[in-house]
Amino acid sequence: MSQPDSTPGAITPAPATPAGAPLANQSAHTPARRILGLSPLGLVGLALVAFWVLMAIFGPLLSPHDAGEVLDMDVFGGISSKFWLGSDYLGRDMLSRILYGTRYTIGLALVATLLASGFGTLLAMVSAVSGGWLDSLLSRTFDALISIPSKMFALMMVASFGSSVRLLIITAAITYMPGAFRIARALAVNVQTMEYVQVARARGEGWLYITCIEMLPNMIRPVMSDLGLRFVYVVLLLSGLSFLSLGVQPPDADWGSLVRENISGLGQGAPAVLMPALAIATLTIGVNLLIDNLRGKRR
Amino acid sequence: QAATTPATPRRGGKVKIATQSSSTADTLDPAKTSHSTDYTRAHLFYNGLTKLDIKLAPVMVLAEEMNTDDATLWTVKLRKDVRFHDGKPLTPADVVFSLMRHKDPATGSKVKAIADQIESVKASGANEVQIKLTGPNADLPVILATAQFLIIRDGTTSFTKANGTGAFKCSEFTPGVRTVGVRNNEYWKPGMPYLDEIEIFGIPDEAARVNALLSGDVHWINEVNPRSTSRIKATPDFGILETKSGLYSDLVIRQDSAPGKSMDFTLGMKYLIDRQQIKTAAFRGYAVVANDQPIDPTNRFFFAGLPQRPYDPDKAKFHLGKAGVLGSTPIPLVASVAAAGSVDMAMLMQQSAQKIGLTLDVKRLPADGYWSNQWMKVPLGFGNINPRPSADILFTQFFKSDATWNESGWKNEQFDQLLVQARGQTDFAKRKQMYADMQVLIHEKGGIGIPVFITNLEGYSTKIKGIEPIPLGAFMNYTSGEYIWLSA
Amino acid sequence: MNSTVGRLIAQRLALGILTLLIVSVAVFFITNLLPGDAAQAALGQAATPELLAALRTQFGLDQPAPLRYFSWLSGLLAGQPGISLVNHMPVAQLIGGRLPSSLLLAGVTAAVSVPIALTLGITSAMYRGSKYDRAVNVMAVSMVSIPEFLVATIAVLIFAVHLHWLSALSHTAGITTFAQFVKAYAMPVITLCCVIVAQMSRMTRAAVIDQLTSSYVEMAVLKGAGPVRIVLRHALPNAIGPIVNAVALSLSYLLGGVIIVESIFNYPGIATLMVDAVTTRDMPLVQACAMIFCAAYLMLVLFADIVAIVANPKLRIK
Amino acid sequence: MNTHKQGPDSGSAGAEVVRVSGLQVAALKENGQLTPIVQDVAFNIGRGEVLALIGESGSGKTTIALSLLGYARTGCKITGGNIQVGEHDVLTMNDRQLQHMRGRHVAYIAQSAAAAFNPSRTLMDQVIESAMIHKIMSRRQAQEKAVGLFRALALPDPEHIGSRYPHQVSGGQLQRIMAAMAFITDPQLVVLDEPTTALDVTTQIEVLRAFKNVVQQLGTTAVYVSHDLAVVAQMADRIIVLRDGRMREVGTTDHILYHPENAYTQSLLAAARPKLREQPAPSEDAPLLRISGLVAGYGRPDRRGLPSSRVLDDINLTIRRGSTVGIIGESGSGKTTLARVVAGLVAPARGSILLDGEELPPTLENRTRDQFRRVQIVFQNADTALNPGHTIGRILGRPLSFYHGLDKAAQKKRIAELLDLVQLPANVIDRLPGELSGGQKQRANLARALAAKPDLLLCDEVTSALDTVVGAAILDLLTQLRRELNVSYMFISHDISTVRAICDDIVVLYSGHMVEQCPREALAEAPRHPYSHLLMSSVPDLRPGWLEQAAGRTPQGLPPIGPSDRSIDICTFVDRCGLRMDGICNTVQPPRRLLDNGTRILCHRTISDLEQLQAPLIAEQEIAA
Ligand SMILES: Nc1ncnc2c1ncn2[C@@H]1O[C@H](COP(=O)(O)OP(=O)(O)OP(=O)(O)O)[C@@H](O)[C@H]1O
Ligand SMILES: Nc1ncnc2c1ncn2[C@@H]1O[C@H](COP(=O)(O)OP(=O)(O)OP(=O)(O)O)[C@@H](O)[C@H]1O
Ligand SMILES: [Mg+2]
Ligand SMILES: [Mg+2]
Repeated sequence: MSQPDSTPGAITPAPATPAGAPLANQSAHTPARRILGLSPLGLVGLALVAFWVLMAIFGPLLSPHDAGEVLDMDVFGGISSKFWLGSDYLGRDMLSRILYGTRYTIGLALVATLLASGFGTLLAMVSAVSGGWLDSLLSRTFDALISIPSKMFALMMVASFGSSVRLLIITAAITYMPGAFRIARALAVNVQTMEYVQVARARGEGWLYITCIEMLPNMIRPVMSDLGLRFVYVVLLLSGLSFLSLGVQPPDADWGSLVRENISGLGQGAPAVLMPALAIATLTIGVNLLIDNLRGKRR
Repeated sequence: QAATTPATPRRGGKVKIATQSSSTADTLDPAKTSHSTDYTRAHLFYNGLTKLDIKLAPVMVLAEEMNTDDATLWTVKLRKDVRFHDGKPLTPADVVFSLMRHKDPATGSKVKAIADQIESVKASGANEVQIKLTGPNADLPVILATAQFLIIRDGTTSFTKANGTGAFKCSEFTPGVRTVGVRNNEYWKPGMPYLDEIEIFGIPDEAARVNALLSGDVHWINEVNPRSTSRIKATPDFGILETKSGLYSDLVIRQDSAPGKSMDFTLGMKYLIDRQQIKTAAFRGYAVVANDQPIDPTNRFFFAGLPQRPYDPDKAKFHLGKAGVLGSTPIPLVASVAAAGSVDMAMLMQQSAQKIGLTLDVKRLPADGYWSNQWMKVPLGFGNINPRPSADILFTQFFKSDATWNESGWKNEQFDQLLVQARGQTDFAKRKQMYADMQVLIHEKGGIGIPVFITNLEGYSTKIKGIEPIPLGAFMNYTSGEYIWLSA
Repeated sequence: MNSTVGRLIAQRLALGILTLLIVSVAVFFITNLLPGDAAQAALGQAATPELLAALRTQFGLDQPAPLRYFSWLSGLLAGQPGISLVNHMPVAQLIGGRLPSSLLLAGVTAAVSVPIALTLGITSAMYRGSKYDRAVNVMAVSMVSIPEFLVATIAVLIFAVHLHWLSALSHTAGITTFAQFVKAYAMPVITLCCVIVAQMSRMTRAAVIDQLTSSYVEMAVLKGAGPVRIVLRHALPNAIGPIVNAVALSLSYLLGGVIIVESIFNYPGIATLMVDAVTTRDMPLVQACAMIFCAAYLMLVLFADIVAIVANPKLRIK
Repeated sequence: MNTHKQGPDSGSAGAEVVRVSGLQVAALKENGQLTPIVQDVAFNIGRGEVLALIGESGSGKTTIALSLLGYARTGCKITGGNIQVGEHDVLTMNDRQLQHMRGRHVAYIAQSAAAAFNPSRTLMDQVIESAMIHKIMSRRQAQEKAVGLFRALALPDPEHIGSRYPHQVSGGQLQRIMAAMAFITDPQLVVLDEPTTALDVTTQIEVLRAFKNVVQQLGTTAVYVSHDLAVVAQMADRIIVLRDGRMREVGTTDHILYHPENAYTQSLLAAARPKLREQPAPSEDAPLLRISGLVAGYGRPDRRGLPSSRVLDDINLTIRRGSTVGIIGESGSGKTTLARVVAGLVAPARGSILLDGEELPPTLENRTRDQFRRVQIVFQNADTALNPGHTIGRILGRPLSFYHGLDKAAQKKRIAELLDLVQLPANVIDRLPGELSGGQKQRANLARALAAKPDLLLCDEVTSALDTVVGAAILDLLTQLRRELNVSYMFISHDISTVRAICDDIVVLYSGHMVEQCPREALAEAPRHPYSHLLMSSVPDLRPGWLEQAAGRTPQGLPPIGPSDRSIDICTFVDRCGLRMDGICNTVQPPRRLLDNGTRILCHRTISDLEQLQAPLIAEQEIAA
């Protein structure tokens, strides 16, 4: 018997069903080398993510200059021994700016994602456990929220309350909460029918115990992989907002704003615009690869 | 480097102009025009009584002549044989209507404050009107050259199509999308305009605007970022048009609240401005160092004798120390993209401040609502002042103690008296001296720091001929439509 | 078709209308929280208290918010979504000028992206685990990972500025030939495809694989069916529900989510219209746009639901 | 180690169609290692012969069966050996050649027809698909042939059933249609993989009968995979006993059933006939649980407070202290629901439940912690009943701290005792449920319930998911616990022999109604309710030839009746009852009557009627015993 998957596989597309490869290449299944349970692509993802997380923590210590210091009158400078990643539109050191920006990018996106997934999951469990009108109300409200395009919503929020880091986090969190809610609710409804939950109910446990101790741990894996994807979306949403000048405001800068504020250097191929874009791409690709290979173990 | 003007203009062709802004607020009502796109559009379809030449001196357009004895009562002779696009001739009633409507709040005119100087406008003959002002103002012909005072037909209430006397007829106008004008064959200036058709639309994104120019999709753009100039210059068949003007973004230190109340704080902040750095870093050299007073060197009243205030961290430190703000809690400094270059300036000031132990907390706010809610309300922020046709208008609107837009809340009786005296003064030398005194007052006591006058940068295709920059606004002070032509 | 399908559809429709109502209330009251109003926005630097008051009365902004909401709602129900506060044109006319462009862009993008995405998704599901599958996957991930404004700007630099093949701007007016059409639409469509193809193909792949691991597919293999038959006759018909759903979700992005593409290519779509409306606080217009986005989303989802219902014999046949 | 007899001599008449030798199949584990799951399997099958593969779950039956089609599931790989089917050397064939063989020369019938049919295509489409793929006949011909097969398989409305979708026919019918799908191409070999395991016994017998008919008529060569010896005895000529992927014994059916040599085969046979466990005499004082007039179901309650889908109706039963009441009935009859109602997970719409004479509140919210403690529920599937993220220690510790407030040290001590009680090694305490075998999980599941020190255990199909040998051990454990701890059981199962093995009283449920209630001895004899009779006579006997004889034991065909009056609660079994009477059964509510032997039944038929009509079975059973 194959090991029972610890998660109810309704949402994750491939539950580990033993029914197998219907297509022709069954014999071609070569055992891939796995380290930490990850395929080579997954390892690449892990390395990228780990690199950027380390940069977020230690980046400012490593950075050669202060992020705001104007060092040169030459702008959009190329890669040189003075500016490892070139200089920006004011003649500031791009390497330092990217390193400082790592915190904003990862921090903002991480907090927003955690909020979205955390509250989404919490509400989903409340919704699934309580059922009835509360369930309908929450589901309907989130449906309505999901139908407003995310950038429009962000735009209205920023227009209403001014752009601040706190507001960006709240906006991104609200934008991505409905999706997290939907997925977590489907999971919770599934887990709730599991017999161990019934056993706990029949034992007389309170709903807090049931949701937190019995249900949550068994939803956490798909919720986490969803969280990873959401993180990518938040990074992209924030960079999109930066493009519309609604994102993180100077002198602070996340990578999206770095791309944005230097975009006029693109025509001359300035590293100042390419490097932060590269940073965004590597981070999101890394997260994607990592998640794909966590989830797709048996594919 | 204005394009040289070959002798014979060529007729025909279509020109596309892309401006920096366009929205559903776009309008064909001259009274409501509020930015370069609107002005440019309005000048295609309407004429004013006057216009400004390249030296900012007034030139007659629909007015044949304007006469006055006391600078208070003006007689305007109108040009004959001018027809609106609907075929009706221009009459004094049109002028009366066009000028008087600004005084009605319901019109929502952008120049109501200025128009309130006009006491009445009356027809005084078949082709003559009389304008009576509430007080003397020798600059009336200059004032009437602004876009809002363009002449529309008597009784016009709907502005879905333009009915003016201008060189082009409106063939399409979609707010936020585009405006298309086709040649008005009955235009009263013989042989003009040269173009068959002209199209204006907005491309808010600067990079996109430059790309559109370089890819040949448009012929002329404004608001070019100094950082894009090298790219445009490097591309054959494209040029950069530099127009030095009185445009400036200024540091506004409110004189009526916390740190700004102390004169030492104000002075300290002025010494903290590294004008040279701002000029090179923020504007890539496309700016003229300013001296904390609003009259720019192109203006005939510019006082060259005023000593330049240097960037002096020591003096700044001394004054700010006296004001007691060093090392203490961060002071918020509000900037916005609404005030061009202010964000960069704020960041550069923050860096300078850090060196002397002053912590500036730069807050960048969205352009949205900036003018209503932040500008002139925060203790330390930025403003952005477009060039005004006359020193008087500028001083009256922004520096008089009771001015609507007295940015820093500055109050100076001596200044106010000088301003009123200068209006009635007809002797140029004496007048210039008065303006010089006022400039000194603002320089020393005013609550604003003006780092630089910003050079207007436009990009154009060298196929366009006939360009003569006017140091007030882009696109030849927005009137380019009727003067330019396309080379083969 | 039978009453079950009818009832299911009616139920979805009713829920959709309820959702629209919730959105209209939400949008109205969020926008009411916005600092400043149409009068302030219109006057900008020139605002003085008396001018503001005059304009507010003219716009009807001096009335209480709930009253304004209900008069707007009743107007909407009567097919009159109001008059723009900013330029006094009927909102219907403003939207009418932009919506066709938006729909055209969305339509062209959908027509290009859906076949590509489905092909990629289905083939990579068929050859899952192969080099091809991995290549497609990495490509898809990279495509979604690059901010769209960068993709768009780079495309403009290459194809318009340097090569002069395509137009940097997408004018919708004056297109008469197919070549002009391609010239104008190629770049926005490519950019948008980058955003949505990856999403759709990945979900298609997952949905098809889901079916490919099912017992009846195994059964079909044991009946001697070849790979093509298995995917087309067995897996696909059962994957239609989730695939259509994924497609609908991705396509719903094409109306409201394209601000950046519209602003870079200067495309006169409805997203920029709404951005303008928010900036100028033109409430009737903001409301109308929000309702359109929401309705479009709901319609797509409803359509997906119907397709899923009709494709599923368990629901279709009682 | 056992040697097994193998070779051409053991084959029956006819030339050999299948020759397998040295078959090796390996599975690819997570760590990339290849682990053998089938080793050294070799057998031959003669033309027209039916060979059975038997063994417990995971013994490699399916794996071997699939390898006959040259197929290995994802993660598995055929690593060695030789398979010859007819003229095909299966393991040397490429994908194209395999496609040509599958469905044409070798056909497969899967365990769960419900899953093996494509839900979005019609049955006919799927039945004739292999004929279409291999282009051996025209669509018309194939359809005609399919209709013929439907008829041979005793499917209702054979002309039109093909135009239905899978969800429109019952599980038993679907299984038979799958047989038609296999036979449509007249394959040389048919592989049947547990084709009746998922069915209720009453349905199983019909399907077996249909299969047997067709196999005999067509002279098919077949491999029949099953874990049920009694079923295999009906179908097979020869049997291979498998364990852990190796062959343990091969022989003719008679040989395996009556003269097993291998110890494992013997234990398999022993477990297949569960012995009746000795029961301690239940105490005679006040009943522990009394259920009266219970009505329950799911869905929104209507105006009368009755749920929209009523699952249980008028349930009355009593469980004495220290006794076991068995609940039996087919799938969907409401067994689990009954347990859930007692546990408080489903609120009853009518009726009362008294625990020790004290009313149990209908919903969870109103029950006291002590009431919770006294009633414990043990679910069927230990995989889902144990939280996969919690260790066994944590799972057992929770009720100890929750009900008894034990601290960590006391918990530890008690857990050790509990593990000892259910005969689990002490080292499982730190393991996750996924690291235990099925039988061990079920023991842990039981230990958790016992941790509460309950008075009443609700056991819902606790042995159904287990192999017979392991299941028998659990039954022994339950009997032992009852003796030692004096707990009472409500024992739910769909398997009659299991229920009879350990219960004092038996309740037969049919679509939510108690159709019969009797002491366990009484179930073996007539008179009984017609449904109980059908049930009893559908359980295969462990002897060849039972299937053929079974035909005469239940009434064949249904007596015609007029339209039923659905406005009153008529007998729910009326649609399937061979003893129904027109004018009574379809119009009058059946009476509940008490027979001399303590049986209560819900039926219109008189006792003498029943006795007479059910007599043949008694005679049969006596012969068998
Ligand atoms: N896809 C797979 N990958 C890896 N191992 C597998 C796979 N399928 C089955 N196995 C392993 O192969 C062994 C034999 O499995 P198989 O399905 O043949 O057993 P079975 O006798 O048919 O059992 P059951 O009665 O449960 O159907 C088991 O130990 C099982 O864990
Ligand atoms: N949560 C539920 N909601 C609605 N109907 C349900 C629910 N659970 C069970 N049912 C229905 O109630 C009926 C009885 O179900 P129950 O699980 O009690 O049967 P069972 O006798 O235990 O069957 P099995 O042998 O398959 O376990 C079935 O028709 C089932 O479809
Ligand atoms: Mg099996
Ligand atoms: Mg059950």
